Amino acid sequence: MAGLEDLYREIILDHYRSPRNRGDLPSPPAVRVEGFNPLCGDEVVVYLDVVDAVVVDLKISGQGCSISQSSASMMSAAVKGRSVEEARALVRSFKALMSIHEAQLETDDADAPGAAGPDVLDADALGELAALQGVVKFPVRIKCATLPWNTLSQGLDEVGPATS
Amino acid sequence: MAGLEDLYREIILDHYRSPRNRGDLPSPPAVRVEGFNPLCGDEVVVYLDVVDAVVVDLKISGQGCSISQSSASMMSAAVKGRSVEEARALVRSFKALMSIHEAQLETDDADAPGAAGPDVLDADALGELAALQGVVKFPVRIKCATLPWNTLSQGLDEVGPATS
Amino acid sequence: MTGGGDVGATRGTGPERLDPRALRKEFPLLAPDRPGGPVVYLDSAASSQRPRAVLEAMDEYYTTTHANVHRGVYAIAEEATRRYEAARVAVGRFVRAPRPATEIVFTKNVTEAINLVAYTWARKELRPGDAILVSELEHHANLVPWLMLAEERGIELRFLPLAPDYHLDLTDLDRLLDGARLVALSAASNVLGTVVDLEPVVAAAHRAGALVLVDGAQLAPHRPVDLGRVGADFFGFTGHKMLGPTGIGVLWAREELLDAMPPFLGGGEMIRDVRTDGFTSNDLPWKFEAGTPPIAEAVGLAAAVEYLERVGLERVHAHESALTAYAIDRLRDAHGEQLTIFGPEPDPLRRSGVISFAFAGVHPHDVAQVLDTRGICVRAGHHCAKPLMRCLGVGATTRASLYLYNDEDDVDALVDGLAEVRELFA
Amino acid sequence: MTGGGDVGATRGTGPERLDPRALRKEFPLLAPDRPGGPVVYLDSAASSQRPRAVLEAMDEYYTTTHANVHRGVYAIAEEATRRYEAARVAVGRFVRAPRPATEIVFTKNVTEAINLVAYTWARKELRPGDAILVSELEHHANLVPWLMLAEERGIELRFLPLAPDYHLDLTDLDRLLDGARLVALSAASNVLGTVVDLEPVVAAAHRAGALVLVDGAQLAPHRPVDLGRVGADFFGFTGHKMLGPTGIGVLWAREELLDAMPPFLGGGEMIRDVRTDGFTSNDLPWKFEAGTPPIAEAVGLAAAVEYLERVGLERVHAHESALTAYAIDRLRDAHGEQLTIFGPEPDPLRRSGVISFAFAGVHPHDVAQVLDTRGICVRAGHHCAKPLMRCLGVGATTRASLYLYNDEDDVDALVDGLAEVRELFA
Ligand SMILES: Cc1ncc(COP(=O)(O)O)c(C=O)c1O
Ligand SMILES: Cc1ncc(COP(=O)(O)O)c(C=O)c1O
Repeated sequence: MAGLEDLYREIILDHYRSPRNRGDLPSPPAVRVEGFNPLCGDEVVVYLDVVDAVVVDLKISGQGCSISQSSASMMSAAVKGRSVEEARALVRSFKALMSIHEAQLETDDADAPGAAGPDVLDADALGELAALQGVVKFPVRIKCATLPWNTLSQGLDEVGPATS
Repeated sequence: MAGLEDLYREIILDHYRSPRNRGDLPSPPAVRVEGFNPLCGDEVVVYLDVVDAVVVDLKISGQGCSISQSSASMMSAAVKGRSVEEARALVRSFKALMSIHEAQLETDDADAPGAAGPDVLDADALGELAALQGVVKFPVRIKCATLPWNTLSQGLDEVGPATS
Repeated sequence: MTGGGDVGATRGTGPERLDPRALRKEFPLLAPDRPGGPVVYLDSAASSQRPRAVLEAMDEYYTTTHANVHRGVYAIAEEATRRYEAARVAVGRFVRAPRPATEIVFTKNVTEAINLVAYTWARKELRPGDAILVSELEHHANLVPWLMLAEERGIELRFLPLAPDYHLDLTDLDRLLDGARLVALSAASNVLGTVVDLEPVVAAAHRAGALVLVDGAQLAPHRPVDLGRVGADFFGFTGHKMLGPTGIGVLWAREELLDAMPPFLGGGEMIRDVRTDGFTSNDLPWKFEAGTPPIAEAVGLAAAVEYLERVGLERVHAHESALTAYAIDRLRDAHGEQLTIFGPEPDPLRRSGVISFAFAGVHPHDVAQVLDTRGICVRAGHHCAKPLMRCLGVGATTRASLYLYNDEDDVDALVDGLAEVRELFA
Repeated sequence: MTGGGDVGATRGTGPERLDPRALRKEFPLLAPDRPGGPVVYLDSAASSQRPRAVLEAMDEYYTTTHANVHRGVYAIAEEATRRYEAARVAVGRFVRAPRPATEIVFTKNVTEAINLVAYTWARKELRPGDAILVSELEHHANLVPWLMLAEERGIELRFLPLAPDYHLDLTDLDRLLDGARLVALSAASNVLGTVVDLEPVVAAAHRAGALVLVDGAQLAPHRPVDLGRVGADFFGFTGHKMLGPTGIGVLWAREELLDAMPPFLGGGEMIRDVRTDGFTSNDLPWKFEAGTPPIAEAVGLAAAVEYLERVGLERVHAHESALTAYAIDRLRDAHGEQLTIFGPEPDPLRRSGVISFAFAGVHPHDVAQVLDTRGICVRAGHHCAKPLMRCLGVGATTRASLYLYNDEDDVDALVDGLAEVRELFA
């Protein structure tokens, strides 16, 4: 069985206690997107300020568990200053990290051959976000971790056509 | 367990093979009442000719199993020529015969003290109809046996007010 | 073959025939030492028996893993949810549902599944004057919901007639489809044993712009179903007729349809958000599963389909076809003129193992009663198909129905039992 | 006391307190040697565990007696019918239903029971502009059906507010009842532990000409219910919260009401006759039980109520009241300011063993997660009561709920577990 230390890495608790980029942005010009998890009531609001296809500013508000909130905080740090393109790639990588593990869990064999490849790759690309990979051992919490990312993704879609 | 001989007494099969008072009566003046058992599709039609509060004629048609049809046949023989009052008493006795046994069955003890009294009484009053008392050992068939009686009872109610 | 516990249930890919006697060892109610005496169970069309594996799967679930699903963070609740959703996928795959995780809705029985479509899709889409086409051989479950709707909304109910060979008469199909929005049809009759050739009906219905609901209650337990090939829009079946528990049924429908349908029952689980002035529905399939679902029953049904797959549906089908031919032969041989079978001639594709008959001079109730004293279980009555009874011109029939655990001995017992019936009522 | 199998379940008439440790021996999931590790189960408000007697009753039914009910002539089918109908009477007597044989309808859960009333009685009787009065503490099961109806028919939905003491505020009751045709109310909250004093509400509603539906899902498992005394018109409860199986719920309603209500689901069993142009409904209660009912589940629920009666509902109630007081005391003592309990003060009559709380600085999800690693099962979320969450000003709560098998050790484990939560998130 997975232990608490897999889930609550120090860096996660740190982001939970001291969330980065917390707050809001005037909207417009910023895009405001809400996401929420109907099952547990977690809410994330993402404010995106995109200029010339670059995420020049990004703020997070909302409430929720340590996983959704720290994931949002880490995401904000990782995405701020990146191009829309790069941000999209990050969303993909992060979701792949979550779903690859999900697939592994389904086969009940985390050491299945071939499973390590893409996983390590993603973890590298994601930097400190890789700390969240322990979440996949707790399937109900995956939705918490991906909530801010799905919300961001929606926001990127909204700004996408207008700025690029 | 109850055996077939409890259910299919010779006299029952005889009435089934050669039903008494089979046919119909012009209605009006006769009263025509239909009864049916939704679960098995048995149908009984009772034609009642009541003059001066006496059942001067009675015919039966319909279709159904040996129990409903022989019960109808025996009933017709027992009721024909009787006063409406006497017919009503017979209905009550017959239904008591059926339900007393039902009550016995519910206690799972056919030899329960006190059970024999009213039963024997009814059986005496009912004459050859008492042959049907084996039916109560087969609870789903009780509805078959009582179907013609319920139909008759309805018919008596219809003529009742007008003739007595 | 040795007498091991699951000898009969070896993987169903080989060409060997199944061995009902070995299978029966796994069905406690069919054991020769059953308290109350052994039974010859010929009533699987009403409800099947279930193997020990199904009861054990439910007990194991209850004793190790039960918690309410979908809302718990703790391990047992997570595992309960996983098993419930895995059961959905297993049951969906059993009928080759294209998207089992979203298109399979658990209901309490197939009757609820059909009513769900009547209350949601049909009440939203149908207008006064629209027509629904059913057939003369429908079970009440696929008739009364449409009668209720017809009365409430001024919908016209039309009937595909039965031909003298006990198959549906499709001669007038195109005319009957004119103005029809829905065709609601049994895949297999629970009275006649008729297996409907769905493909031409589905094709014609779709050409005419009507959707097709298939009542698969008597099909899914007995032969492989491939929903892709059937081509229907809605398909329902029921757990207790296919070795599963009572209390569970299944509705499959195409995702786009489910998406566009309004919810049916309101409550927990089917919502995404509730405010004092409204609510938004949950994702598929939970949108249609209000309240605590039949969790243990889903686990049991998954064990049942796993069992059936292990035996092999092709093999079940082949066995039943052969046994049906044997039974009809033996019955006619032994009881000749006295016996009239209501149903098509034996045919592996177009006939199932449901055999309804009349026994001249003896009412079905009496036939069943006499057989019961010999431990033979057959059904007598209208089989929840009263309009069909009227077509047949009878009030009731006696019905023997076969399943994987029946064999020639059961048929022989029936044939011998009928000889006693004949004597008694001679 | 010796450690025999049913020590805890001695007849519940004596004054002795029940012995949860002895009872627990009869609940396999709660055994110390459970595969996967022992659990401290504090989530019975979501779904209870069940004693071996309930599982054995269902297995015994399936392995000796299963057949479809109400239509069979043969002995097994007769016996299955007898057991199913006996279960109805047993379950009806458990809540002192005046006419259990006709007034108890089996559904798949209490959610269906409430929807049944919404689809039949309410859709027949209510007119645009009529009002339905619910409360702010309702579970979605007793809210969404009325929201759906309100939207469909232009019915006004009104809310009895919650007072600061977490009881319903009845000050405006008479005004809120003006124009109301139905009051739909939980007898006990699944979030707050509030037990509603139904009698004044029922009296006022009846005076105002409104009927009363009571959602008894959280009441019936925990204390004696006397439907005569409650005085409601409709009363629902659900099997899996009261030691019974999943897949079964119960609707009780007064016979005159059931008689006048149109049928709900159409199909077999609920009809008396079907023609191609219409149908007539069956007698009560079968009119409302379309299709094959949850037969084994009814047998299991009857075993559950028999078990509860053997233990004694008075005793269950007394035990839970005492344990609730202990728990609230211990929690406050150990966690002081960090812990906020959403619910009334301990009170044997007006409070149940459902304890929802906030733990400052830690989200309920995280609380439940940490507790889970210690084998402690509590629920975190909105508990299917979103409007209530908005009243409380939170998105979710952590909820521990007590039942007959819980004891001080379970409470102590919770208190200790919360200490770890505090440390981890300090
Ligand atoms: C107060 C209340 N009402 C209704 C329900 C719904 O019960 P079920 O899901 O069994 O229909 C619940 C339980 O979830 C409840 O606590
Ligand atoms: C063809 C058919 N449809 C529907 C049903 C109804 O099934 P259930 O009672 O499980 O809803 C049956 C069985 O009784 C059936 O044979």
